[in-house]
Amino acid sequence: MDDLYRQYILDHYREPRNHGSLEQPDIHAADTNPLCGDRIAIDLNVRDGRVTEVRFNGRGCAISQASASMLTEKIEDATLDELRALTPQDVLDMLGVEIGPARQRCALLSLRVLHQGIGGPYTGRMDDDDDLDDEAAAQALKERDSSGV
Amino acid sequence: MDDLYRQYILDHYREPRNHGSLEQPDIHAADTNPLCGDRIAIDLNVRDGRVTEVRFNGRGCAISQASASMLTEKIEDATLDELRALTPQDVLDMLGVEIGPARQRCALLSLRVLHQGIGGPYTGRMDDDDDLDDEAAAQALKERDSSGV
Amino acid sequence: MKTLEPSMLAALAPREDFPILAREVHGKPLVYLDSAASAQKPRQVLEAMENFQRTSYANIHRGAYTLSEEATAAYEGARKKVARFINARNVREVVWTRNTTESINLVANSWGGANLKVGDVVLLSEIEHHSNIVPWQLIAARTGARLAYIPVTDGGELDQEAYARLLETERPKLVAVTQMSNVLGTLPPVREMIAQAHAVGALVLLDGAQSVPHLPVDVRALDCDFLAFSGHKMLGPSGIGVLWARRELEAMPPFLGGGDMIREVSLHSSTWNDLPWKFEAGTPAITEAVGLGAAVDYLSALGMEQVHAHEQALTAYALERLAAVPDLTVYGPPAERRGGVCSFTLGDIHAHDLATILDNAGVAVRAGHHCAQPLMERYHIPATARASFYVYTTAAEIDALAEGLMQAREIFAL
Amino acid sequence: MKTLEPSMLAALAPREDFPILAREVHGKPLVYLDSAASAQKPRQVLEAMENFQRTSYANIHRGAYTLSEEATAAYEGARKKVARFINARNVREVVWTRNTTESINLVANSWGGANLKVGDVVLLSEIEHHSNIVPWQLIAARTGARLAYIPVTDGGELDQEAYARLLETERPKLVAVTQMSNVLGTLPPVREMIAQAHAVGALVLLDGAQSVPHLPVDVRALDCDFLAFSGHKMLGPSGIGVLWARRELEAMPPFLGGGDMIREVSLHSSTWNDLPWKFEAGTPAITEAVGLGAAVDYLSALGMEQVHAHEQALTAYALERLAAVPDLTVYGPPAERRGGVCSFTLGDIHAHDLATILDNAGVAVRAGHHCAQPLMERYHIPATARASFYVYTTAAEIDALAEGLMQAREIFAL
Ligand SMILES: Cc1ncc(COP(=O)(O)O)c(C=O)c1O
Ligand SMILES: Cc1ncc(COP(=O)(O)O)c(C=O)c1O
Repeated sequence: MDDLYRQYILDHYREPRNHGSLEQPDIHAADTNPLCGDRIAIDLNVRDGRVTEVRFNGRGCAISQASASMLTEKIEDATLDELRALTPQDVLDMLGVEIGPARQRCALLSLRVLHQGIGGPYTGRMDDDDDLDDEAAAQALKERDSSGV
Repeated sequence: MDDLYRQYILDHYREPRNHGSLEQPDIHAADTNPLCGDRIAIDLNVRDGRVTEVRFNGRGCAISQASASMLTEKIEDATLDELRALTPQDVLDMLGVEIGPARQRCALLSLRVLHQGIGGPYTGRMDDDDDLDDEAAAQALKERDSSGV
Repeated sequence: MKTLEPSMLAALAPREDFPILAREVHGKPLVYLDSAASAQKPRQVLEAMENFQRTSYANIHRGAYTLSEEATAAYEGARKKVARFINARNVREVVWTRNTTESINLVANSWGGANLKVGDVVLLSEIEHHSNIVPWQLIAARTGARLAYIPVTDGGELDQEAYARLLETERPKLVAVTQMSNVLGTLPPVREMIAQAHAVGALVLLDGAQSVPHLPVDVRALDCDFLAFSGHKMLGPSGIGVLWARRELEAMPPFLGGGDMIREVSLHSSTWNDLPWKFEAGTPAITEAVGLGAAVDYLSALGMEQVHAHEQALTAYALERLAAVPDLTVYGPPAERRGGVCSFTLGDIHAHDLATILDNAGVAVRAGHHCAQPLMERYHIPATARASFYVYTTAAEIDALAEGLMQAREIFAL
Repeated sequence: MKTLEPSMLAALAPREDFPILAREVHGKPLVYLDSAASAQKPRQVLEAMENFQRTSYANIHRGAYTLSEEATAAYEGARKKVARFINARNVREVVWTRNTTESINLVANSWGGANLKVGDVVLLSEIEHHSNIVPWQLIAARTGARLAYIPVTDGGELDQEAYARLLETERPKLVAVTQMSNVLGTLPPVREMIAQAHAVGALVLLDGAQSVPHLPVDVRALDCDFLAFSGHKMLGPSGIGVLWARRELEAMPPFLGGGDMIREVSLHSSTWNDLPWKFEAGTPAITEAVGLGAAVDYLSALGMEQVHAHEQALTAYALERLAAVPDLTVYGPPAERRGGVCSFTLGDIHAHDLATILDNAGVAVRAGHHCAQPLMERYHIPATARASFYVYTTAAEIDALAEGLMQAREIFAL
């Protein structure tokens, strides 16, 4: 338990960084996790392909809100290309706690919203997680790697 | 087996009595057994509340067709009141062979059609077999009877 | 609020009947407090299905061989059990569906599609489950009908004055309300509400998803027109539900088309089978119907009055225990006017976090909007945690819940 | 027609896996020849469901506790198994339904309701099951669309010249055909038919109720747009079916409304969940999905090529044996172009009487119109008896059928 609800998670939950919204954001995106109703909205200002300002708003559990708060800290000053390169695993690593399958969608909602806003690959919709070819390919790759070929 | 397919059943099946239709029948009724597609049509001429002529037409198994044939023989000359008083059990008794639950609807199709035509009680539709009150009442009656009160 | 009698502390049903209750979660004994979402199944139900599939399984109705006769008898026999359970007049008033949701969609599409015209009103309430809202939104969009809602009071009850007014001003064609709220436990006075609706010529559909599993429900005494419920919430299997309807079914056009619901099919037109099969297209959930029949036997043996009394006692006890947890808010009416459901929030801890922490203590509660987003909006809360009780629930399990909540307070430093 | 190899005389699957096959009927060993109506279930499937319900059952998706996570993983894991089984591109192309019938109704209502206009044509065939006729009649009545039919030849095959002409003259929006006839065993050349339909801009729905259980079916190789099938015909439980769709699902409006299929609900409007859940309203057939996953594992282990080869060998043998029964007529194409189904009539003995006599010998065959009345009309027969084969069928069982038929001849003094 302490594992999941570490001090810094609760801290981000209760005192979220970059909380709020921008007056006239260059980019605005929002989405809901249909399974639990968690909601995140992200505003970005961007200059020369680089984030100059970021704010988020939302409601939901400690995991989803802390994840959003930490993500906004992480992406301050990043380029859009860097943001597009962010993977779900990066976000889970950033959180630094063990997250069970039922709560992963909470943890990844902020990335999903971010990528929806900037046209990144992780929209959390069809084809993202559930492509059987990708999986077959990944599996083949893994087998090749582990067989030492 | 011989039990079900006695000689006279096959005989009625292959040489149905009163087969055909009437020119301008006083009463015409037809129905299908939705479970198996068996079909019976019955024509009656009636004078003074009494059957003067009867014909049937149909297609289906030996049981349904023999039952119709035997029923038309049985009702020649009967009054409509007598026909309305006919019960499913009467028809099963008339057939004189043991009929399992799956084939009872075949055996009773002709009675159902007859009663539809003359406004008899056995239409084989809702309320006929499946009234829970009737059943409860019948059960209560039976219990009273058998308790010797 | 009366205190729990010691004799009520135990489960109503033998817990050994429920194999899953023997399992552990995170090294703790499972405390299953999510029966309102779906109930666990007694071995009597599992064995009935298992035996059926090992000895008598076949497709129904259309087979003139022994297995199919046996399967048909078991399937139709289960229908009769369910009909008796709700005191239907006639077996053929019971239509098998997948669940409450499909039952309501059936009425919305078939009855609604045939009877709703532009401007007609369907009256729902603010405490409805999505399953009793969305089907009406969809058919309203198709027909031009309009939805109106009976408001819920701050105390979690349906505002009866507003209801009387709405009947007068809106003249609804149908009132569709729940007999028990899955979030608040509210038990609206449906008997009176039905009489009032009939007085203005409206039909009444009852969402019985929570009531039929937990209370004695008598469709004749209630005098409702439609009743929808699910097998999986009443100790039965998933995949089977019921629509009961008094008489309206006869005039209603078919919903799904296909095998078994027809009388005769030609290339360009068809006629329909008798009730209830007219509404059962294709191979139905045969084994599941048999399982639901066994569940009804099990509940009947316990006695639905006893089931209700057991849950009310547990609920009274739970409300007492929860009242002792600081920062905790329970939503809904007092124990004597609610079923065995407690929704609550604890300080600023989100319901999902609560559920995760409780799970770690072996305690399974649901967290979220409980498919009742409009109700959540009404109370300005994003989500609640919900504990719900059934025949196998004990007071000791409610103690485990209360202890888990105290732990959550510690973890979140409340 | 090649003769049966001795090695093919045995069942493909271990008969001990199927508990029901050990039973007797009228004192004779059960000979179950009605798998096309519904298949018997191996203990692997029964045990998967039983174990699931004894250890991990809970409602899915909405629970943040261990049981619900496990149940969700099992339920969604089964979806992935099914997706692989038909070589779907993406798991989310697989929607759970109750059965083939509901799958087709879903397409008719959702896709049809949104896309069919007055005068549009849906092209079916004369060999379709009622489940692939009646839903189209119902939606045609609602939208003003029209139905046309590909004729069947006297030999039981779809007339391909007529099909090509109909595509030109009718310009259908959708072609909905079976991949295997449940009466004749016909295997239409669906791959070519799909390409031809696409060439004139029509989508294609395949009724896979008989094909998916018995042949290797690859939706990518076929390039169809929709595929409907049932769990209960492929060793799985009743109450679960599948609609697979390529891409069309994304643009299609919802079918049933309720819990789980929504994104957000307010009193007067709602938005929808992602695929496939947008089409799965209410608590689904959870345990049954798990059971179907186990059935797919079982079939995959046998190998679908082997299943098909086994049934073709049995069919060839059956046609040989039936040809030796005087006065017997078999309907449909030769063995090399049919699946494991033989429909026949015997002299003037009605099919129901045949079924009753065979039942007395322990042999279960179906009798009637097989939910294909238009096809019966086409051949001017009121009914046929039908024997159908599966992985547990043996040549010895076909011998029992042939012997039973000789007995029937005696009883009816043919
Ligand atoms: C070809 C065909 N289509 C559709 C169906 C309908 O399947 P279900 O009853 O499972 O919906 C069947 C089986 O009865 C069938 O054989
Ligand atoms: C009050 C109420 N109505 C409807 C439903 C829907 O039931 P199901 O998901 O079985 O269709 C539920 C349960 O989730 C409920 O609690």
